[in-house]
Amino acid sequence: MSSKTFHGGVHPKEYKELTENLAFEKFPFPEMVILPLSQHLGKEASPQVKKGDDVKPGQLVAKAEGFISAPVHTSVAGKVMSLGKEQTSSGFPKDSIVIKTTGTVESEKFLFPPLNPETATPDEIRERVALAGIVGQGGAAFPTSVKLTPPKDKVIDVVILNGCECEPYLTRDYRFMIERPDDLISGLKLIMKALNVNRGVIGIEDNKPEAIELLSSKVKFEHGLEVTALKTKYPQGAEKMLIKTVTGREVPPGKLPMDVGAVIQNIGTAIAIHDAIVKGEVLISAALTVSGKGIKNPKNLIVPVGTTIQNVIDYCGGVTDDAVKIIVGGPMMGVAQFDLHVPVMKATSGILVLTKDEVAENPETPCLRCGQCIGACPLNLMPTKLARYSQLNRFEDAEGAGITVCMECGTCAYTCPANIPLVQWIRLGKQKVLQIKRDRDVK
Amino acid sequence: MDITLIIAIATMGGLGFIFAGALAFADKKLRVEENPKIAEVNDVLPNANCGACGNAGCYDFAVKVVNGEAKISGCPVGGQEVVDEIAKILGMESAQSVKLVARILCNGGNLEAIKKEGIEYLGPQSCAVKTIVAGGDKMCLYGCLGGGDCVGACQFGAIFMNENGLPTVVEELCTGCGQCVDACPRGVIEIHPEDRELFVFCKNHDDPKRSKEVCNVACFGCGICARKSDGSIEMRDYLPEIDYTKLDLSKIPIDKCKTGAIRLIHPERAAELLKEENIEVKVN
Amino acid sequence: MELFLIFISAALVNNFVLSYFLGICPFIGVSNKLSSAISMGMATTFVMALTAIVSWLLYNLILIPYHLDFLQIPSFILVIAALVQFVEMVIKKVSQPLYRALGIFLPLITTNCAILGLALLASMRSYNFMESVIFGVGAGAGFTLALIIMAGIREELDLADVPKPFQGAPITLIVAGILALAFMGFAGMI
Amino acid sequence: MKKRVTLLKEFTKGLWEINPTFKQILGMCPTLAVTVSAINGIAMALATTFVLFFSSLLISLIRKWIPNQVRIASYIVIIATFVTIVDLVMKAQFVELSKALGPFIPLIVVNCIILGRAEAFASKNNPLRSMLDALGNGAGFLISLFVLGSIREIIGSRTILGYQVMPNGFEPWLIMILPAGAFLTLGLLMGLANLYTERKKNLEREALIAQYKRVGREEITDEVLKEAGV
Amino acid sequence: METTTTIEPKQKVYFDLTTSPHLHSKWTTSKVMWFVVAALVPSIAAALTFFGWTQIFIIITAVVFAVGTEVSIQVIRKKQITWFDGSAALTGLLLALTLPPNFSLSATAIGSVVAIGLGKQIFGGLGYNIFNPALVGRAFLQAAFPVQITTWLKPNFAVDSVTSATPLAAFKFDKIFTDTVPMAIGNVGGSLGETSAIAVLIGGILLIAVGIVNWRIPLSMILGMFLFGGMFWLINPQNPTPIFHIFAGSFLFGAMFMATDWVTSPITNKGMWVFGLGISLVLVVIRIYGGLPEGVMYSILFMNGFVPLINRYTRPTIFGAVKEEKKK
Amino acid sequence: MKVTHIIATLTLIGIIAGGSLSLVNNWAAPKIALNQKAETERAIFLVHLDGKRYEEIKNTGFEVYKVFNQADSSVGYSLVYAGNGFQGKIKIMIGLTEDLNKITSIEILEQSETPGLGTKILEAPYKNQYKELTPTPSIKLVKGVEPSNPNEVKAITGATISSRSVVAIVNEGVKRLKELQIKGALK
Repeated sequence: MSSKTFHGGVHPKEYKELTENLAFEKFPFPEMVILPLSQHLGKEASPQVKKGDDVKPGQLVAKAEGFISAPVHTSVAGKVMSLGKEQTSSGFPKDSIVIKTTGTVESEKFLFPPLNPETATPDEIRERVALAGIVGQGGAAFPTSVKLTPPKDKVIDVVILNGCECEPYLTRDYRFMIERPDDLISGLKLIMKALNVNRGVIGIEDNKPEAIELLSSKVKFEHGLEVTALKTKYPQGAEKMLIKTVTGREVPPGKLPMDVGAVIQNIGTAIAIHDAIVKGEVLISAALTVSGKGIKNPKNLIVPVGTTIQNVIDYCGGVTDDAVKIIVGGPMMGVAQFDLHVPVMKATSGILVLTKDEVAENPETPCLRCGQCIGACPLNLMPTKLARYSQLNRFEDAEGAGITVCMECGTCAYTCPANIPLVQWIRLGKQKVLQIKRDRDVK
Repeated sequence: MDITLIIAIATMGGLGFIFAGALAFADKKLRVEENPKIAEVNDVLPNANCGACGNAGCYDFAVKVVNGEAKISGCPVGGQEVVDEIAKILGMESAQSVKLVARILCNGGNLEAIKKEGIEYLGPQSCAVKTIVAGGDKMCLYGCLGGGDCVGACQFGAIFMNENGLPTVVEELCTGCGQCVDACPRGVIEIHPEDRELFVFCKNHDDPKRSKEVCNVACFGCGICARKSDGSIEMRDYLPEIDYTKLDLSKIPIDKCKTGAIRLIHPERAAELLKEENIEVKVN
Repeated sequence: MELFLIFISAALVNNFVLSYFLGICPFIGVSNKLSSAISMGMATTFVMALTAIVSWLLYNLILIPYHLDFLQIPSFILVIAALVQFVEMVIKKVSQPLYRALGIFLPLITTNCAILGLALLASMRSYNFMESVIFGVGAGAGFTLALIIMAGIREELDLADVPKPFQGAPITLIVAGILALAFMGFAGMI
Repeated sequence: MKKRVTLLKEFTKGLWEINPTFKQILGMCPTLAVTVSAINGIAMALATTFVLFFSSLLISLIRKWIPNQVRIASYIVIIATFVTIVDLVMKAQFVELSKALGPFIPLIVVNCIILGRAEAFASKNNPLRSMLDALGNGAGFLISLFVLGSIREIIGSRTILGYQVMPNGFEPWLIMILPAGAFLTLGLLMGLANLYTERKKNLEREALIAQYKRVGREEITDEVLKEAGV
Repeated sequence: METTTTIEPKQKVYFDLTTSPHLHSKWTTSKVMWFVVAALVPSIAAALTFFGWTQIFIIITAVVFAVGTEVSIQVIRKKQITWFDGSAALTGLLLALTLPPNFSLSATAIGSVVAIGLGKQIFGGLGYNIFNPALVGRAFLQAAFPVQITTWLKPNFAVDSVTSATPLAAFKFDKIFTDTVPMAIGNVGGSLGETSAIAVLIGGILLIAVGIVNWRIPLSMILGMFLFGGMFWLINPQNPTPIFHIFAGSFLFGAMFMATDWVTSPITNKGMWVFGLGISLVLVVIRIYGGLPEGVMYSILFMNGFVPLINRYTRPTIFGAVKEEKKK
Repeated sequence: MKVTHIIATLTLIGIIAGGSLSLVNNWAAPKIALNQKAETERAIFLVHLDGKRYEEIKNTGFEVYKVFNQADSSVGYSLVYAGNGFQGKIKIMIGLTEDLNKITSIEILEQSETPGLGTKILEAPYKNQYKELTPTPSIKLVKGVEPSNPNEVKAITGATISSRSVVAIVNEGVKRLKELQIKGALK
């Protein structure tokens, strides 16, 4: 089994053993849900309900606004309690709809009429994906329908299904691959159909041999489908890295995967697409891994969107005494939380409770110019320079050094022996540079 | 001996002649049209072409100054005299008839602003960076973060952090250059003419409920000041906005503001003003 | 071989900036940006080579035969000034991009003591014509080398936390001192 | 229109305010090269002052007749002439000194101090002021060269002006009389000079800040207004 | 705005708020520094064995003054005091190991003060210095006390044929070659830490193994030595062999501990090759043509000066930007 | 008109400069020549303490002087020979007896050795070693030990190269002078 890889990257301890053998559990319905109107990249959805309205599961509560947007559906039956700003896991409050559960646990669910995957046309698939509010499950939450509608002049020749799950702790995609391989392949085929592509690749890191074996045997007789084993290394699952590893193509700075003829979809997205087309379901639940040494009972869960993290953590037995950090997302790119009263969103992939031992937080010391970050950066940037430029407000130099290319994967800060919060500074620089660029464009 | 004298004179004179001729020729034939200000600035410069300014000679520096690429104070040799003269040529003086100063428009220091509960922010203390991590450690998403970015940005040392964790402007040192405004990620600092007295010391646009939650001295948008202001103050998104062209200080019920979010910048003057209005004030 | 030694001597062993202290002013002034340092270095090298030629001619064809060596300084400086001016004119006329890259540094060179120092040293050491030219090029190369190293270091130091009173000229001098220490390793080669 | 400073000020400003070495950073080459000993420094500074004085005087006398295009060329020839005179006189009368200062006397020509003062001052001011300015700058140059030369001589050769001042047990640091030592000493001295200036400025600032704190404007305001409001 | 009573009050949590990533490798600056100090133990042991235990005073003096200078400057500058991160102690130790045995303690102290003061703190402290501080201190001493610093002691277990001069000096001035074996063991004249090639190699290989030292620099230096040293040797067999070059003097010590100093070596992989090869070239030239027998210190300092330029011109091409970069 | 002004100004300045310098030079030149001569003389008599008068021997390729004592009989030769030192040229005045088999003394005229180190060649402990030294077959440099033969010179600690350079220059100079003597050019 030859494992392909890319330049740079790091290999943090995986901790996958905490949850990898635990099957998905279904989370019982919460007492209330918070539904932020913007659970995706792009324009905020516009609310379609008023305070006091009764809603049933799967009902549209906010519809998509414009092209890059996604609708929001309620995950529970209940009454709209309020519309206003609520804290979210991004760290900032967002306009949200709060719904108090009233109905029985399994009240009748709103469903679209199922489509036959064999006969559905690409337009039908796209329309259904849009209506079902499916967004990328990889973290960025890009509306999937947009990804399935490439501009006419772009030639797409390969769809890559991202089964790397390179973030430590997370085992959600792995469980999907083990538990629902057929639905996954069906979802992949639907994506290929919508994009009119003949080649589909499932890329899986070689630390998941069972998944590779299982899926390989499933796709053996499928035309145009293949499974590729990839070296276990972070960030193998980043779009650019995955495309480079699978196809050998490099996505130029500022360009999208589709510019080199590839479309990447997450495992979870493929499953959601399958569910939307074949079962007619809308995206109202999130599959996630609850893990870390700070949580009493780590689990893989299917949770209604809008459930608060507090509920989920309580369901998993609460936190241990030595927990120091709660993260939504993976440990490398996720967001630390200061308030547990935030909802699980469509693209939430995990909730981690880490102990002091795991985070290894050390005081910051000056940069030693050791070059570790440069060796680790998968995008061949010089993180230490970028961070220093933005620290000194030299944003033009930062732009020249390619700060906007950075995808904030965190490998640099992971390796840094001086514990410099490189990502934090680079993120600041990126924001400023983009702002400067915008100002320039306006002029 | 006489011959040496003559040859010496001839040599030096000849060299001078050739050189002068070449220069005269250059002056006539190779003159390039350019902004006359460049020549003027070049004239007041020392023309030692020492390169101490970091540019390729005085002329290069002059070009950069006129084009606004270099600071007028960039010439270390010329000193203040030269700076003044360049300023005169470039007409910079007239623009600054009224002194501008930076005003820090947030009252939410360590005592007033409410911190996020139960967390410890670990990371650089710079405001700009704090904002990225969940908006810093204060609840308010609009107010001063107390990281002192403005202090670092000020070249004149005109800002210091007071004991309450809020920046304070030393007006005598402030030049109104606006560096601090650019440095503040929250837009709490503004540049105003020195003679403006009344300011809204809050930037919070949250609804009243939330603003009460995040800060003890936030404006929660009651709008009393606006209602009696005769149109010089308008409420926008729960925050008063002052139109200084229409402002009549005596009409603003500053004393009615429960949180002190709108007030005069200089308290002595405030007290005087309030006395004039026959409002009882106790000043210790 | 003799010529090669002269070159190495002028460029490394007896580096104009670091062991003769010639051309310190532009060395401190223009070394804050790498791009200008390279241009300045090239312009200086060019002028140094030219100066070596012209001053040799002047010295050996006019001053020596007529016993005018006391006129060395004024005549050399006049020639250098004229030369620089002339080069500037020509470059300006011939190529505008080249002028922008090199020409604007020319006025700085007139008052660069390294140029006059070169002319005087060459005549003092009674180099022959070819030796003078090589000496000029070598000195220019040494100047350029020092300038470029310094510019690289100073760009790096822009990112460093140098104590405020030492920023600018003082730290440049100290770096020059350490570089001079490093160049001492080449001592004794000639 | 231009502020007229007193004649005394024209002289004294050169000593520290615009000290050629520490503030204007001019004339580095001779500063570094000749200060192996204090006496050399003094001699160099005196020679420079001589040239500076006479060229400033002459230039300010004839400044009105010199057309702009040949300004620099004329100045430089005038300066070169004076330098040659100094050089010849030294060779004739002070052999030892002329040997020690070696090739640096001719380089006074391109010492930016002279051309700098000629351009910045003498070409715009009357002869009297130009002379004072030249003397002031010369004195400033003298001070810095003497200080630098003394330090290098004391540590590098145990002596000052030829008299031994350090005990025999003190092993002289040869580096001080090498080029590297010159750079390092001047760099450190310049840093210390800046430090001094900065300290002064900082003290002034501290005083201002203290005043702000004492008046406590901000604090009083809140109280006043709160009391007034209730 | 009525309050939503059904929603339970916000639970209080006591957690750290930081940005991603939330995992870190276990290395820290001080761990790295102390590890390097540990890797120097074999060299220290060799020094004490061959030149007598009293040499420990030189080491102690150097370390104490280095740390003392660091702390005093940090106190004056009102910066955080970081003597415990080990960097100042390491500088002092490295300096001591480059000094000759029985070197005067007062001069050692001066060297330490210069190394930390002029070599490091004046640039802003740890991480900002351009030149290796220990070598700055050593070069300063070499220039200040040239006689004392080239006065060598005969090692304790010397066989009669061994003189007190270093192998390089013996070669340079008297054309005497020293055998490789005594040089490898360290039974020859030389500086404290660098005389025993084996002790240096033990420490160096340890550092490479744990990843503190990037193998590219020592390797490129050794390869460079074979390349350039070999070239001069082939041109003129009178010149020493590359093997002699490698084992004599402080070449290995420099390759393992001095050139690989993180702060003053290039940060790019390509740059490290350029750096290492450059050091070797300059070193061979100095050793063969220069006036001094040894030039490791000068060649490393010299190349330190080039590091910013090397970093600049070996900047890795940004991922996917190959074509655009080249067009520009 | 303006052009003439420009040209006239600079030409005039040039003429005045040339003229005035010429005048100063007329005053200074003889003195400078005198100074230089005095210096050579001083060095010659330093290496031949009993010398009172000297004659330059022409056409030798380098400076050689024949020195006479009070009684006007020849006491030997003084020659000026230069070579490479550690950092630059070293120029040495060497005093030899009539038969060229004994050095009377040497005097370093020019050098640019490392101050405080190489410059020790100027100092008495090193320089005096050359007094009464036998340069045949050639002078040898010894290190660390005291000289035991009449043709040996002890090197300066830490400045081996400078010491050796002086030895090499003296050896070379003496050799050249001997060649001249054999050719009979010293008459």
